[in-house]
This record gives sequence, structure tokens and C-alpha cells, in this order.
Amino acid sequence: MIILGIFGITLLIATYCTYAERKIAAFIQDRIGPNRAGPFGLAQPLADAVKMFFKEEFIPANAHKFLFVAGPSLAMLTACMSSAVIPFGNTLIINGNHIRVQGIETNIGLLYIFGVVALGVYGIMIGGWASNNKFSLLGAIRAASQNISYELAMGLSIIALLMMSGSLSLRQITLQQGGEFLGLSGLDWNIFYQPLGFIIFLTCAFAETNRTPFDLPECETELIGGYHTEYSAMKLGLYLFAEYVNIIVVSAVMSVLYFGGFNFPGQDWVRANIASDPTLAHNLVTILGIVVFFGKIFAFIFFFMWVRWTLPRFRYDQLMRLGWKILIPLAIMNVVLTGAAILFWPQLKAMF
Amino acid sequence: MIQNVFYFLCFLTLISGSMVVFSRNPVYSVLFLILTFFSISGHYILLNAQFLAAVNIIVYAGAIMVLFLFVIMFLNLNKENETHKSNLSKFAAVIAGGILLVIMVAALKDVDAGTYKAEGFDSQIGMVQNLGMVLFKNYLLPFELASVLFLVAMAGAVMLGKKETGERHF
Amino acid sequence: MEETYLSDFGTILLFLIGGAVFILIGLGASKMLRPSNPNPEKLSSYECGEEAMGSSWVSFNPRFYVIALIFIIFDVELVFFFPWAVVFGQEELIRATNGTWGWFSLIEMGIFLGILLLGLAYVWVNGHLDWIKPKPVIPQSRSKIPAEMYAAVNKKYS
Amino acid sequence: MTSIILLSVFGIINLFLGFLKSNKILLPAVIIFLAIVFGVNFLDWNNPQSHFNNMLTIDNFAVAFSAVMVLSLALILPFSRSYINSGNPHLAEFYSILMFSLVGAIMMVSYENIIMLFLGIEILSIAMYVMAGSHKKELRSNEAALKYLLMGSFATGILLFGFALIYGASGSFNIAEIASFSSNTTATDLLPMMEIGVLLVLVGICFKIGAAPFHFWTPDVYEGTPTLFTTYMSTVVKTAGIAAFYKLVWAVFPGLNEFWYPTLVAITVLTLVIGNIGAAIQTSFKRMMAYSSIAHAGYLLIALTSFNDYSENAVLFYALSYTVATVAAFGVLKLVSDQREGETYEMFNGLGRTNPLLAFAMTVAMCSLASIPLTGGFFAKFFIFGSAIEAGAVWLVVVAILMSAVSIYYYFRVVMAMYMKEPVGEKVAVDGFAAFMLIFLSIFTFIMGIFPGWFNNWL
Amino acid sequence: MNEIPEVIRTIPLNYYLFLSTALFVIGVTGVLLRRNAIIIFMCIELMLNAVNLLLVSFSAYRSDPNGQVFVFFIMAVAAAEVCVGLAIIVMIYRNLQSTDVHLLNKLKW
Repeated sequence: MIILGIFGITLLIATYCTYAERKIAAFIQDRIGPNRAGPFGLAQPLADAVKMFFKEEFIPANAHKFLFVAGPSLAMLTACMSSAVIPFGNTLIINGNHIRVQGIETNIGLLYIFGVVALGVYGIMIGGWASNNKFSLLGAIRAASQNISYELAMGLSIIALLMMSGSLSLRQITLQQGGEFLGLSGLDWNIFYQPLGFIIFLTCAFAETNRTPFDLPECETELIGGYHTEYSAMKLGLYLFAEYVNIIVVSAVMSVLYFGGFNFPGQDWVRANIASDPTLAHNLVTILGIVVFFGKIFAFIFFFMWVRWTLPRFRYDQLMRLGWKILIPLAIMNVVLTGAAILFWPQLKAMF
Repeated sequence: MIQNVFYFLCFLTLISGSMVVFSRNPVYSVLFLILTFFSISGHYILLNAQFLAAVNIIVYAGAIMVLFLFVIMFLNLNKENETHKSNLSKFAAVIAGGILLVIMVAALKDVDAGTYKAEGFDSQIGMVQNLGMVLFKNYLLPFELASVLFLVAMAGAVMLGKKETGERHF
Repeated sequence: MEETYLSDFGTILLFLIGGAVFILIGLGASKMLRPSNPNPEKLSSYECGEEAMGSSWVSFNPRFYVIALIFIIFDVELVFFFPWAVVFGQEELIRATNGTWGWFSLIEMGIFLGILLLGLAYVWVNGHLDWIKPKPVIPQSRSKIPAEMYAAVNKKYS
Repeated sequence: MTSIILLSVFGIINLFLGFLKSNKILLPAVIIFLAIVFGVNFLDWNNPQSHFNNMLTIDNFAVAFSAVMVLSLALILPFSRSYINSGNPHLAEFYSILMFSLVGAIMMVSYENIIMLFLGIEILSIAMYVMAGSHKKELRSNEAALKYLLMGSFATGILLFGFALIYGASGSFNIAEIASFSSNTTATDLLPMMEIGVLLVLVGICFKIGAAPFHFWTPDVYEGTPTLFTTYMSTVVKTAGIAAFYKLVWAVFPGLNEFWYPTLVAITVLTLVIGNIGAAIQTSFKRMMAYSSIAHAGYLLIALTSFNDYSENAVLFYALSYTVATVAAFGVLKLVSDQREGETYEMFNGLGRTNPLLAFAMTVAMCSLASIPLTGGFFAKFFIFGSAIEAGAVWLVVVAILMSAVSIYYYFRVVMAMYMKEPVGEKVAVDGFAAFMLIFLSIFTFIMGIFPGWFNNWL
Repeated sequence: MNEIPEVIRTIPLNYYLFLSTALFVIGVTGVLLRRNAIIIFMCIELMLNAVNLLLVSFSAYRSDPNGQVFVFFIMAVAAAEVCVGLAIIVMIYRNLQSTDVHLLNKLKW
């Protein structure tokens, strides 16, 4: 049940991301944006879907037929897999059973995410290469190089977080952030301890999802459409869809790791004071938590789109310099600082 | 239920493993090898070696195979341009493999590898905490020396892989 | 330590199957619905309207490849960090060893990290991480009209 | 233990010294580093102790073999002058990778846990794959690297499957525990697994040390690899491999010796025959040396089949004398082939007239390899055969002596060429350091041949 | 709670032994059969994976973590080996424009 729910919601959000992207672009550029299909243009994604189904599509004669289809499928498949371990909410108590609002709770959740993100590059590489188009090949190579470069810094920033949490389970990490901070329960978020790590992770998240300012694999001005130059209709749709699903997953991971996941300030107060029945109170907090979690995800998605219309694209040498010569040393420094801080924590506490 | 999963994974492992060997197109070989890694990761999960399952995906599927794909793209090996061995030597290779299999199985079929011991069984040994403990306490020295290995590999690979000055650019 | 159950991992399979079904429905339905009347022009590779020259499976800049080589090594070193990060902060261990475990593990990782950093420094100084900066070539027009005349015209109408 | 740490640190320092403008400083620096390591190594003499939860044990066996290997590298490097003169941009990497590979070699002779053995083998092998391909523009070198890599990784796979089966049978990677398992063969249920494991490990190691019938990659690889690194391969890599093998069969599988002994004897005889006959029919000097190194691996394997009080010392003495002679031979080859194209016997024609020093050093080396009395090689074989006779393997010694007779033919072909034929080229220029090393190596060979007692009975 | 994984309870260890032996033999056959250096290299990876699977199954059935640590090291070393190996293959290609080992030399194998 919950699995289907998670799946459906992810896809739904991804669909509406396309709408949101246009609306936000329009807002930032002082335009109206899509407004014809349905009220406020809300049926626009539907219209897009219909277009994708009915549009003629062809596979270039020189392309590798099978791999040409396999590319977008792989991209979509890896994107779908990654949302499995994200804890969308705490447990719901129904008839005395604790049900976790999460696809799967594992001991290795973070490693799983890391592994699946690493796989994301196959879809792009294979698709770009199978197209037999010079632009596609260049796009694929750029994407692969960029993804692997930023994966390292991403991993290192996760390490620093892991040293504090001591657990790879995303759920554990979330629950650990439910404590008190500045007198508010549920605000003990990692962002306050790992600001540098968060910035590194955020940058890498942009790069891993190939979003502006890191959209060199598909930048129109240099490479037409990059790895999906030759794609059209449904297969292009799969690529775009995979990109939006990746954005959602990455936003969710960021909320879990750094912004307390489904914890929200004052949750203990809600639990204690609103409803008298403990089961009801628990469920209420959980549902509120889910809402808050999606709120955080939407905030991040908005941020992604905001940045897209704000920052110009990097040049490739700048991109590599940022990844290897700035982010990786910074991330290593962050690991060392975190280690030292953990060891000196009692002394640090005594000082203040 | 789990037995069926096991048999399915065995089947998948062996089939995709054979396809790595018999595929004409190197790109297919790479994809089948990735599939093999996934099915082996599935086995690890069945055996509750979760950490290794994840590492297997990260290191093999996420890094090593990307490099293989990179090289195949770089060298433009999509088409079948392998000169074929004579049928005789192919035949010999297959026969040699078959004989090896028969010998090994014949020798190992009498082995009773034993089974689990219920008392004192720790199903959590494959968890990252336990492995970390063992790795950083008992296997500290190999761990540190592995870094020397990485340094050698990196210095060597970069030296061999880079373009020399004056070399043709392509 | 949280116990985990194997059956949970079946969920990943469900996600995989769900994704596969979604893709199959998408591709299958669009295949049935869409028109298909290809012609050679449509099927040719897109190269901004030019006739495509040769196969596009060309060899690319080896720098990309060197980056991938370096990445593999660092990725494996990174994987070594994960178990360390998990056992590093364990408070019961630190307490059991009277605080020495923390220092011990920090130092042992410090050595590993130090060698990693030296490796990074090595490839950095060697210039393998440098990407050649684009050097814009200012186009030279081969017009017979001398440049001063343009300058004069520009000056006149500016 | 200290030597491993020092070598790693010096290797890294040396890597970064390469960023200096001039690479003149590198060679002296490396020699000094190696001298320090050589000295420090002996601090552990007669002070056996195990380190890091029984990961490795530094006993006299380990110290002695480490010393031989460090010494070999120090003897080889002076012949790298041509790289310095030609301003090779990767010189620092070459030296550092060689030093790192020594770390692996030392791990191989002092391991106490299979993981350490595996890691040691891999550090050494990966370094050698790189060095084999270090002449990037030369197709022969590339070929050698590829072939070495494919065969080496294939051997690693076989070796690892063997280790896995041994682990499955004995339940441990610690060699003491494996030994106690294998000497207690009542656990018959697991015995076939153990035996297959041991067999696969034997095959894997024989691949690595190039013993017949798994030697077929050796000639091509040795021929294609740049001469300096061929020297290293045929001395240090072989010594480390044999020492690790020795420890493996006698410290790990002693209980199973009825099982592996016949196999090992068969491999030994095959190696002796193929190595010597193969060397006799070669036309290229370097290829002959490759087969000769197979043959010498055969002699060393004789010591492995006869485990007794003498065999350890015999292996050590043989390794030392073989190293000294081989370095001298390859050193002359490198100096000559740098200036006269090719690596055939004809290249040495008349060297006795144009370069008496080179010819003399080569003659001494060849005599030692052919085990002529008064040179170290004579006593090396003498000790090996002694230990074999002590173990009762007389027929093995007979085969070995017959094969030694064959070896005189091909070793003296080059001596004949040097003194009997007309010169083919100009005088070969020799730099002072290399000349000094050649004189030193020759004297060393004679000392070993005249006062063998100084180098024997250490262990 | 210390639940023994169901696979360990219901499947004999010998099955894993045979599975990894079969996978290993497939790898060996591939090395002998194919000519393309990259495919040979992939077959070697297949062999290493057979080893890993065997070690993990021994380790899990015996509940002894040493085997899994060894697998961890094998993976690390395999990565380093692949790194050097592919560098060598590309270097050859640059000189030769082919990776077919047969064209490389007069190899007899």
C-alpha cells in the first residue's frame, strides 16, 4: 500500500514539477506562464503527456537500436529505485500496529542512495552513445565525467555527517534530529552542526541532477540537447521525468540529512497538548510530519528552479576546478574538523 | 519463497555470467556484467551481508563498470572487430572449461561444507558496524597498506593514461 | 543496533518492478498510439542541418578518461571511509576504552587520509585536474578594405 | 615493520621530489633512502615479533629476505643513468613505484595472515604491470604490460579461489590456524575442499613466479619490458615469490605434504627442463635470460621440495648469488643495448676488445649463473643440492645437474661472442657509477664463491 | 533478536560452493575463449566475483566476519587493478588503434 503510495506520489510530484518549472520561470521573468489548459493551466502536464504519447518518434538510422531504447529506460529505472529508502514519515499506529511511512527501512539506506545515484550515469552514457551523434556523445561524456567528479565530494560530505550519527539508516538519522535545540523540540537539525557539509552536498546535488548551473551535458547553446539531442516523444519524456524524479529524491535526501526529515519544531508540544489519546496524538504528529516533510521537499524543488533562472552556467574547466580543487579539499577539511570536534565535544561544551 | 528467490538469483547469475562471455558486442558484455553484479548483490542480501551488497554496487557497478564503458566508448568498440580464433581453439577452450568444471565439481561433491551452528550464531556480522569494528581493529595494517596500493595504482595509471606532450590529440 | 529483516529488501524489487511496468506502459502505449512514417531525412543524425560527416563514435579528449581513472581510486578510498565513520563516534566504545578509541581511530584514519591527500596533491601538481581554458580566437576578417576605413566610418556615425 | 613504514614514507617523498626542476638529485636520494632502509631493517634481527594482531611477523627469515631485496633494488638503480640523461619526465614515478613495490615484497616474506600475502602480491604485481609498460611509445613494452597484466590478474583470480576454499575448509586466514587445521587431517569432510584450494594456490603462485607449465608468459614479458625493470622482475619479484612460496608450503600446508609434494616435484622437474632447453635455443640474449630465470626458479623450487635445516639458508644464498649475477648481466646488457640497437648475441661481439670491463663483468656473471667454481653460483647450487640430497631426492639432483650442464652451453655463448668475434661497433660509453657497480658486483660474486661461509647459516 | 537468515537455514552451503565454482569456471572459460583484451578483463572480474561470493557465503554460514573483510579488500584491489589495466589498454590503443590481443603480437595462446 505504502509502496504504491510513495510511487504514485513521486510520479505525481514529478509531473507537476514540469508545471512548476514553467510557472516559476514565468514568475521570475515577469510572465504569466502556462494558463490555457484548465484553471491556471493546471492541466498542462496532462496535455504534455498526451503530446508525448501521440507524437511521432523515430530512431536515427545510424543509432544502435536496442541501446537507444535502453538508455532512457535505465535512467528512469534507477531514478525510481532511489526513493525506496526515504522515510517520509514516522510510524502510523493503525489498530495497534506500527506502520512505517517508508518503502524500506534498512541498515544501509545511505549507502543504497549513494549506490543508486552512482548508477544514474549509465542511462545517460548509454543513451548518448547509442544515438550516434557527436553532440550526444559529447553530452554523455560530459555527464559521466561531471557525475563521477561530484560523487566524491558528495560522499565525503556524507561521511562527515555519518561520523556524528553513527548510523547509515536514514530513519535513525531522522530520529536523531528530533531533540531539542534552542529550547524547541524537533529542531535539533544537522544543518546547525554541518553547515559546510550541507553547502557541499547542495552543490553536488545540483551537479548530480544535471541542473543549472551544472547543466553542461545538455546545454542548448553548446550541444543542442546534449545526450538527448536525438530523442523525442516518450523517450525524451522518460529522460526528463527521470531528471525530475532525481530532483525530488535529492531534495528529500537533503531534508532528511540536514533538515530533520519529518521532524518539525514544537512536535513534542503538539504530541502532549493537542489530543489526549496517545495513539491519536502520535498519528497526528506523524501526519503533520509527513506534511512538513513534503513542505521541505517543495521548498528545495523551488530552490532548484529559482537557481536555474538566477545563476549562469559554468564553463567546463570551471566545473572541474570547482569539483576537484575546491569541493573535495573542503569536504576533507570538513571531515577532519568534524572528527576533532567530536573528540573535543565535552571540552567545547564546558567552554560555553 | 526464499528458496525460489535463491534459485532465481542463481539462474540469473549464471545466465548473465555466460552472456558476458558469449556476447558479440562489448557493450552488451558490460551490461550483462552489471546484471551479474546485481544478482550477486542479491545473494549478499540473502546472506545478510548488507554492507558488502551496497559496496559491491558502489564499487563494481558504480565505478569499475563506468570505467569499462568509458574505455569501450573511447576505443569505439561497438562493432564486432575481434578477429576470431579458429574454431578448434574455441572448441578447446570450451572443453578445457568443461573439464575444469567437471573436475572441480567431482572433487567438491563429496564435501560436506557443513552448515550453520544455531548457538552462537550472529546474523548481524554483515552489518557495517561489525565489519567496521573488525576492519579497524584486527585488520588495521592491511587497511593502511592498502593506501600504498592505491597510491601506486594512481601514480601508475595516471602516468600511463595521460597524453604525452607532442602526442597526437584525439 | 537496529535489526533488519530480509523481506524488506523485497520492497526494492517491487520498486524495480513498478518502474519497469511504468516504462513498459509508457513506451508500449506510445508505440501503439503514435504515427510512424519515417523517411531518410528524418532518420539521419542531427547535425544542425549539415550532412553528418563520418561516424560520430569518435575518440574524445583523453582528459575525461584520466579523470575517470583518478575517480576509481578515490571512490574505493571513499568506501573505506564509510565503516570508519560509523564506528568512529560510537560512545560506548569511547567510554569502554577510556577515550583512547576516538584518538586511535582518528589517527589511523588520519594516516589513510594523509596518503589520500598526498595522492590528490600529486595529481593536482602534475596538472591532471587542470582543464584547458578556452582561448577565444578573435576572428580576423580577410577583407581587402583596410581597418582604418572601418574605424573612420565607426567614428563618423558614433 | 620499520622498513615497511620507511619505504612507504620515502616512496612518497621521492614522488614529490620529482616536481623539482632537475632530476639529478633523484638517484642519490633513492640510494640513500634504500641504504637507510637496509640498515634499519637489521634492527629486527634476532628479535622476532608479530605486529598488529598477528598480521605479520618480522623474524630472521623476513629480515634476511627483505635485506636481499632492498639490496637488489639498490644494485639495480645505478644502471638507470640513461633515464636521467634523457630527462625522462617520469623518473620520480619509476623510482617511487619501485620503492612501493618493495613494500609489497616485504609483506610477502613476512606475512602471518593470508590477507597480507594477497595484498603484498598485489602491490608488487600492480607496480610491475605499470613498470612493464613504462616505455609508453614502445609497442613491445606495451605488449609486455598487457600480457603481464592479463596473466597476472588471471593468476590472482585462481590464487584467490584457492584462498577462498582454504578459508572455507579451515575457517581462518591466520596461517598458524590453517597449519593446525591441515596437520589435523581427520576432518575428512572438508579435506577435498582444502586439497583443491591448495592445488589452486600452487597453480596461482607458479603463474606468478613463472614456473612451468605456467611460464608461457614469461619470455614475452621479460623481453618486452624495459631492461632495467626486467632486472627487477627477475630478481626481486622472483625472490619474493619464492620466499612466500617457501613459507606457504612449509608453514601453512605442512600437514598436507603427501598431497602437494608430488605436484611440486613434477613442477620442479618440468621447470628445470623447459627453462634450460628453452634458453639453449634462443637467439636473443634477453630472451635467453628470461628462460634462464625460469630455470633458476626451478633450482629454487628444489629447495622448496626438500624442507630441512639447510634449505632455508640455501634459498637465501641462492637468491643472493643469483641476484648479484643477474643484475650484473642485465646491467651490461642495458649499457650495451642502449648504444647498439638490438638484444641479440651478436650485439656482444668483440666486447672483450672494445670494453674489457664490461666483458669481464659479464663473464663473471655468466660463470656465476652457470655455477662455475670460485663464483657464488657454484656454492648456491652446492647448498641447494646438499639440502635435496639430505632430503633423499637424489634423482632430482641428477636431473638438475644434467640441466646445469646444458646451461653452460648457452651462458658461454655470450662469452664466446665477446672474446672470439670481431667487434661490431664502437666502444660503449660507461658512466663511472655503473662501472663502479659492475666492479663491485664482480668482486661480490667472487667473495661469495671464495668465502661462502660468510653468507651461509644466517637463519 | 537474532534471526538466522532463511537462506542459511534452508539452503545447504554446498549450493553456494557449486554456484561460485560454476561462475568461476565461466570466467576461466571466457579468459581462454575470447581475444578482446577488455572482454578478457571482464571475465577476470567475473572470476573475482565468484571468489567474493564464495567467501561471503562461508563467512555468513559460519558467522565469521573475517571472510567479509577479505572480500572488502578484494574489491578494493580489483578496483586498483582495473584502473591500471584499463590505462594500459588505452595506452596500447593509442599506439596501435586496436585492442585485439591477437594483433598485438605473435602470441600463441
